[in-house]
Amino acid sequence: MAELNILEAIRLGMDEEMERDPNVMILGEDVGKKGGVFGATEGLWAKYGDKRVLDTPLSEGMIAGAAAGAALYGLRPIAEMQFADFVYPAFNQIVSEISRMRYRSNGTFGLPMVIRMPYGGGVHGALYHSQSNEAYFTATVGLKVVAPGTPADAKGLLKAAVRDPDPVMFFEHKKTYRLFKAEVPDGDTVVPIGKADVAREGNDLSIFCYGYMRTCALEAAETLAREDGVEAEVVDLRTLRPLDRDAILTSVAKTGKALVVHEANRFGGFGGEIAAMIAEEAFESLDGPVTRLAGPEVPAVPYQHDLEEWFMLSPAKIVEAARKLAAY
Amino acid sequence: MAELNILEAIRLGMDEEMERDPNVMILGEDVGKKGGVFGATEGLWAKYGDKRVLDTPLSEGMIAGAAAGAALYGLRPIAEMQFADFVYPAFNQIVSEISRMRYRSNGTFGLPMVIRMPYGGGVHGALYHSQSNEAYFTATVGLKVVAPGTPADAKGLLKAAVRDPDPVMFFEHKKTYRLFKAEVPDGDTVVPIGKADVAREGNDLSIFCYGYMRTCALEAAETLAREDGVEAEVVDLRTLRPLDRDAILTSVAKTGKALVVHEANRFGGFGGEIAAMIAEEAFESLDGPVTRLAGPEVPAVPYQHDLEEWFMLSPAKIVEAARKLAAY
Amino acid sequence: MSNSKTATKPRHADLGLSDDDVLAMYREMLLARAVDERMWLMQRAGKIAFIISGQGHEGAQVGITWPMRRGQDWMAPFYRSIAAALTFGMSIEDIITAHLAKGDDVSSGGRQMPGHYGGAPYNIVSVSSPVGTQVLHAVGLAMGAWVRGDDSVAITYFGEGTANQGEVHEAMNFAGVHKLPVIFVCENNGYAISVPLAKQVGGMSVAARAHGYGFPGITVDGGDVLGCYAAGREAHERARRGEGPTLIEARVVRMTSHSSDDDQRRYRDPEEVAALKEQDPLLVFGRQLRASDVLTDEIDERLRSEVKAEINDASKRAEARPDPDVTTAEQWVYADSPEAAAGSAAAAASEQG
Amino acid sequence: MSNSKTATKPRHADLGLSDDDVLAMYREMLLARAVDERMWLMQRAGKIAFIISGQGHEGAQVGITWPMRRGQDWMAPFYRSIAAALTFGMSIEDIITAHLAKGDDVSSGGRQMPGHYGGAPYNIVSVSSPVGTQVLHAVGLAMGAWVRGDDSVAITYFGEGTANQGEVHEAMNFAGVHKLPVIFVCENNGYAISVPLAKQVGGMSVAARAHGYGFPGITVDGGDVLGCYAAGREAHERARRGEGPTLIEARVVRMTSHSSDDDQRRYRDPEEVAALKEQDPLLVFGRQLRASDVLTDEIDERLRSEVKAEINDASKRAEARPDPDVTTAEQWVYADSPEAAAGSAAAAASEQG
Ligand SMILES: Cc1ncc(C[n+]2csc(CCOP(=O)(O)OP(=O)(O)O)c2C)c(N)n1
Ligand SMILES: Cc1ncc(C[n+]2csc(CCOP(=O)(O)OP(=O)(O)O)c2C)c(N)n1
Ligand SMILES: [Mg+2]
Ligand SMILES: [Mg+2]
Repeated sequence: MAELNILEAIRLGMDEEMERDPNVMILGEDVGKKGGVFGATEGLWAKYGDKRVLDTPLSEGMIAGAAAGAALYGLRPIAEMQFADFVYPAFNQIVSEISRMRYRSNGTFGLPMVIRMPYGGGVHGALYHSQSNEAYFTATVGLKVVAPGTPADAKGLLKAAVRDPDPVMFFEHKKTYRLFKAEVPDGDTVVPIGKADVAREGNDLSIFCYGYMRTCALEAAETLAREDGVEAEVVDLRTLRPLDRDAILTSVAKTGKALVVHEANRFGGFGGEIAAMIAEEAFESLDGPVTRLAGPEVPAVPYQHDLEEWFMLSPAKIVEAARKLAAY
Repeated sequence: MAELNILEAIRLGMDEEMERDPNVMILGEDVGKKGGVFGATEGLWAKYGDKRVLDTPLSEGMIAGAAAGAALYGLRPIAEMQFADFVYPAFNQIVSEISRMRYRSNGTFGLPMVIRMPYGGGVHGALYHSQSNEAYFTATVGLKVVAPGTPADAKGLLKAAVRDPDPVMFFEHKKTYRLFKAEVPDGDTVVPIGKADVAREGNDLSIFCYGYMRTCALEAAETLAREDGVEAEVVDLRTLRPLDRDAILTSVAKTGKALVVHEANRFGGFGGEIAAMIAEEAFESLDGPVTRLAGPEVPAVPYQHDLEEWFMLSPAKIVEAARKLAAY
Repeated sequence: MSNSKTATKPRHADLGLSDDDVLAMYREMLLARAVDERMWLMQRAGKIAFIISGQGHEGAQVGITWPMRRGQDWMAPFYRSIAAALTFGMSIEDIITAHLAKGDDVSSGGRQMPGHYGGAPYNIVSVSSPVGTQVLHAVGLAMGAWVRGDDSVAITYFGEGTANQGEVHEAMNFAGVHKLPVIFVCENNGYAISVPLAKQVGGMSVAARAHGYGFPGITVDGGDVLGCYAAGREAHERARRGEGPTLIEARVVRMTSHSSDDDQRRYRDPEEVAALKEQDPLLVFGRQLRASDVLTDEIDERLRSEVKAEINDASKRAEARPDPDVTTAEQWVYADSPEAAAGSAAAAASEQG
Repeated sequence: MSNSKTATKPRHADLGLSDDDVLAMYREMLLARAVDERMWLMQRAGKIAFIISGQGHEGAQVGITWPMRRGQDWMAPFYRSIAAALTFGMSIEDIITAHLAKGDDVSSGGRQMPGHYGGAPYNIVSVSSPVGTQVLHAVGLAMGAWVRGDDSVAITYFGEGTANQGEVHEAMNFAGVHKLPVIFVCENNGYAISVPLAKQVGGMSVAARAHGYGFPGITVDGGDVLGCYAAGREAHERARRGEGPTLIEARVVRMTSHSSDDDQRRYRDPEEVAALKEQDPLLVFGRQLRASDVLTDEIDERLRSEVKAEINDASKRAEARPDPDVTTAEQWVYADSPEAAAGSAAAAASEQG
């Protein structure tokens, strides 16, 4: 077991997959000599060379579309979007082509590829370096979407994504990259796509979260236990599509109360799907309204410090929402 | 009062707005001499000329981005995407720029512009001429999203959209274009953005819908009344963003049961937002689970006749879902 | 190229093509045209809901595609590429089956519209509707060959309107940077549905853009099949020599309306439409082959009746195929069954590569 | 253009520029550089979280922008455009305020990162982060003038990496089709963060692409301020004459790391970095002006101290401004208050138009 932060875990995951399979390659902006703007690919260019760690021109459409073509050819590309905020030039390739190549060809063409994207706020990135835009991809049939919250999950899910026969959107919350270190199983440990993780057990209410929110929710849960005697169950979804419905419904059946937390704004956000699913399938076991806690209804995170703080969710805000629901 | 179909109503609305305001212009592919692939702009090129009814090159990014620039200059562009399925090359302009120009400039730059898009299936259009992709836009703060279901609403909302100081995504269900004629108030009748329409009153359950689903829901409601004695209230949302929460909650308070219907696939679809909102805010008045009826979980509508029929919602499918909910 | 002087030896001989070769090319064009016409018949008969046609494009497609190696090279076509697909080995029956949307159709199992063929067994990428997306796939396929060090060339086809999509620019730039083994074929028929070249292409030449990406762009007359062949062969050799991409702009004619949903009389002059017949590449190439004594009425007759017979057989077999089974409509959203991995081009290619 | 022979008359006189004009241009460059350096000081002092710098680009920006008409033309800049924005009339205080993210900052009220200035009062479109989007806005502004028949020119600036975004292609093609009054300025500094020109631009020349859209593309040396001015003036006149767009590629140097988050020593040779000093456009232009006896040590001193004083004042005033009021954070998602309509550029422009 090694102690790694999430950034190191992702790098190690890619390194091991590239060693394992010569078809795995990385492409993106500044992923080569510079090692990526966050350092995720540091050292890999020196180790695997110009072609397998490929600095592309500044064209996200090209990155996604060429990765798709390479996947058709038999490679297993890992494409990096420098920031999730800059994925939109690639949206046509991802939605029109990558998500449905298999369906439209009746299963004869598959696209095993990964698109890695740093997302999320709290790093003074403002409107265009802070977005949590997972809802565009969770709404897209044919994609898989993961958002790990721990180093072990980051590495294990990265490996699963690279080996998956279908395209995987891999969301990395940039605030968590160096937030903490934790034990990561050595070697070939794969975390299956589609399985949630009960990060903390509790009987009073369920908190559903992913990415950076896992850390905030766990901290909030400790406060709730300490100050309110409320035992919150924290369920880290890890995979957003396909969603682990069983894990969610099992937890709600136990607690009767569901709090769905995400950093993105609420209206039209992914939380709506989780909340609606719970409301429909767990109707009889609900002791309180399925509650969503999400970012405010503005286009993205504003820059100035106080404004950013106003936008961001936090353990304190989760505690507040959980108290209201627990008291219901 | 004139009897018009939805296509004629939209055309008349554009014509009247162009007569009223010389700043209103139309741009898109084949909107000129050909009058659009569905004929929505027929006659307008001859009447307003090459510049105000502008045939663009085959570049949706350009259509949206140039419209935004023209709006900055002081024009009021109506941009046509030939099919909603082909809006993705413009997604970067719409999400990164058009939706947030006002917010990021602290209100000093506004983008009064409309993006018209034929959407929806049932016309043998297959995967790429049938999409209901409204969820990508309802999830985008800064946009307004409308989806009329009647000729009068189509004309009145088109006028409201053209006059709105902010960008409006205007969804036109292509199957409804010539589906029926109905009375349209003459002259300058504007239908306000943000207000739902109770298309049919009822006390037993509420059906929330928009676009083509209004027609299907009303037909279903008649069957339910006739065959089951169930009186369904049909609420045509008309505007998806901003959503008319009051109208929705008022109806649910009355009926205690909510059925949300849309053609797009369920997971991550817009119905999740509506259902989650109801489940959270009307928790105490619910006599049954908020239920979603939506398209199947495939990337888009398949082509072959039986497959398309399998995909599409219908009055019969709505009746079936409503019966289950009513019996709850 | 179209005006290169005629030698005493027939021009095709100069190009290293035998009489049989050029007759085979002519036959391929006849075949593509006949299949296309059959589709229209079926559409009028109500068997097909929608047709988008390659009539007028066949000379360019057959000529340029001729040097491609089946099973080794890759093709990312568009919706007018019937002739190219046939030349690259796709069977008549599979083309017709795709239009009839049959359940065991190799292209999409009846899920896609007519004109959206393709298939892993042929190294032909599944056609989609959003124009231009396939150009990046071709570049990605070429990148795959380049990364692996394989001798494989990717070729892609698109219209002059599509040339103005941003993705086409991104694709050509990237291919230019790394000299990838890819051939870009722009079939310029002067219209994007109703929008004429002058309102579509700044500068009026797509070929001229290649220079800006650091590789050659040439314009060929789509009626000059041998000129198209020479351009395709040179582009293919350049790609294999590691010298990078070539952009070939073929000036072709769109002999039909844009599609069965369009009526070009709304935006095209009658004279212009009438003049199209004389520019028919089949007619032009046929005359050339007669002039060089390769084609005779008798051979022409024979070829046409052979082609007709083949199409009749293929159509019968295609029509006899079963419609899609609705219970399979949810399959292949993901590789939810073992066959997927096996059947996927990815898997196939990895075995090759 | 950079090598045009020196006449007996100083070159700027040939260009119709007085000694005062060129001194004013030199002063604008000094100002832009000093503002830029001040931002770095504030960043090191912890007052600003992030800096992205225009050092090395000032000659191109001031020279090309000089002919633009404030209040009548429009500008869609990028994040290195401090010199261009100053030249177009934006105040020092507003630039600094944007970097300090103050509440009454005209650019964004503190909502955007440093380097994201702009403002309706200046006809300068609000800068965003996704590269290249502004190029389409400039084309749309030019389309607006063209539709209205106004005498207004739009100018936009972007890097050579950004030139490879699809939207830039779509913008140039459309501008070429209708000969729109727009000027495309590519500031080619040889790097897109760490990616060098050779891995970025197929063909190594952005200017060469203009030909493919049917308008002229020229390359100028960003150290040759007068050459940049001549290019900008000619482009501006072409646009006003209705002859359409011009693409100007200015070869400039990036004298700093990409931003305060980057360390260019990771990917740039020490020799290359060391050599940048000598290519500093301020140095080069200053030498030229001395050679033609326009600039003296004494004048240089005076200008530098004037500039310094202005910046000190502006900084003081900017720093004294209030931080954003958090209770306003939800304002202006939509035009939710009457001021919006009034304040919006749209409204402003309609009054003009
Ligand atoms: C992205 C996108 N936008 C619009 C369309 C609708 N459409 C289909 S074909 C076509 C014209 C294509 O013109 P061109 O590229 O010249 O090819 P041609 O049909 O003339 O062979 C258009 C606009 C589409 N399929 N995809
Ligand atoms: C669409 C998009 N992708 C990626 C980025 C991240 N990014 C910011 S600047 C930059 C490099 C830009 O290079 P260039 O266009 O040459 O301009 P320069 O910074 O060199 O002046 C990149 C990749 C971005 N801002 N937008
Ligand atoms: Mg064409
Ligand atoms: Mg650069």
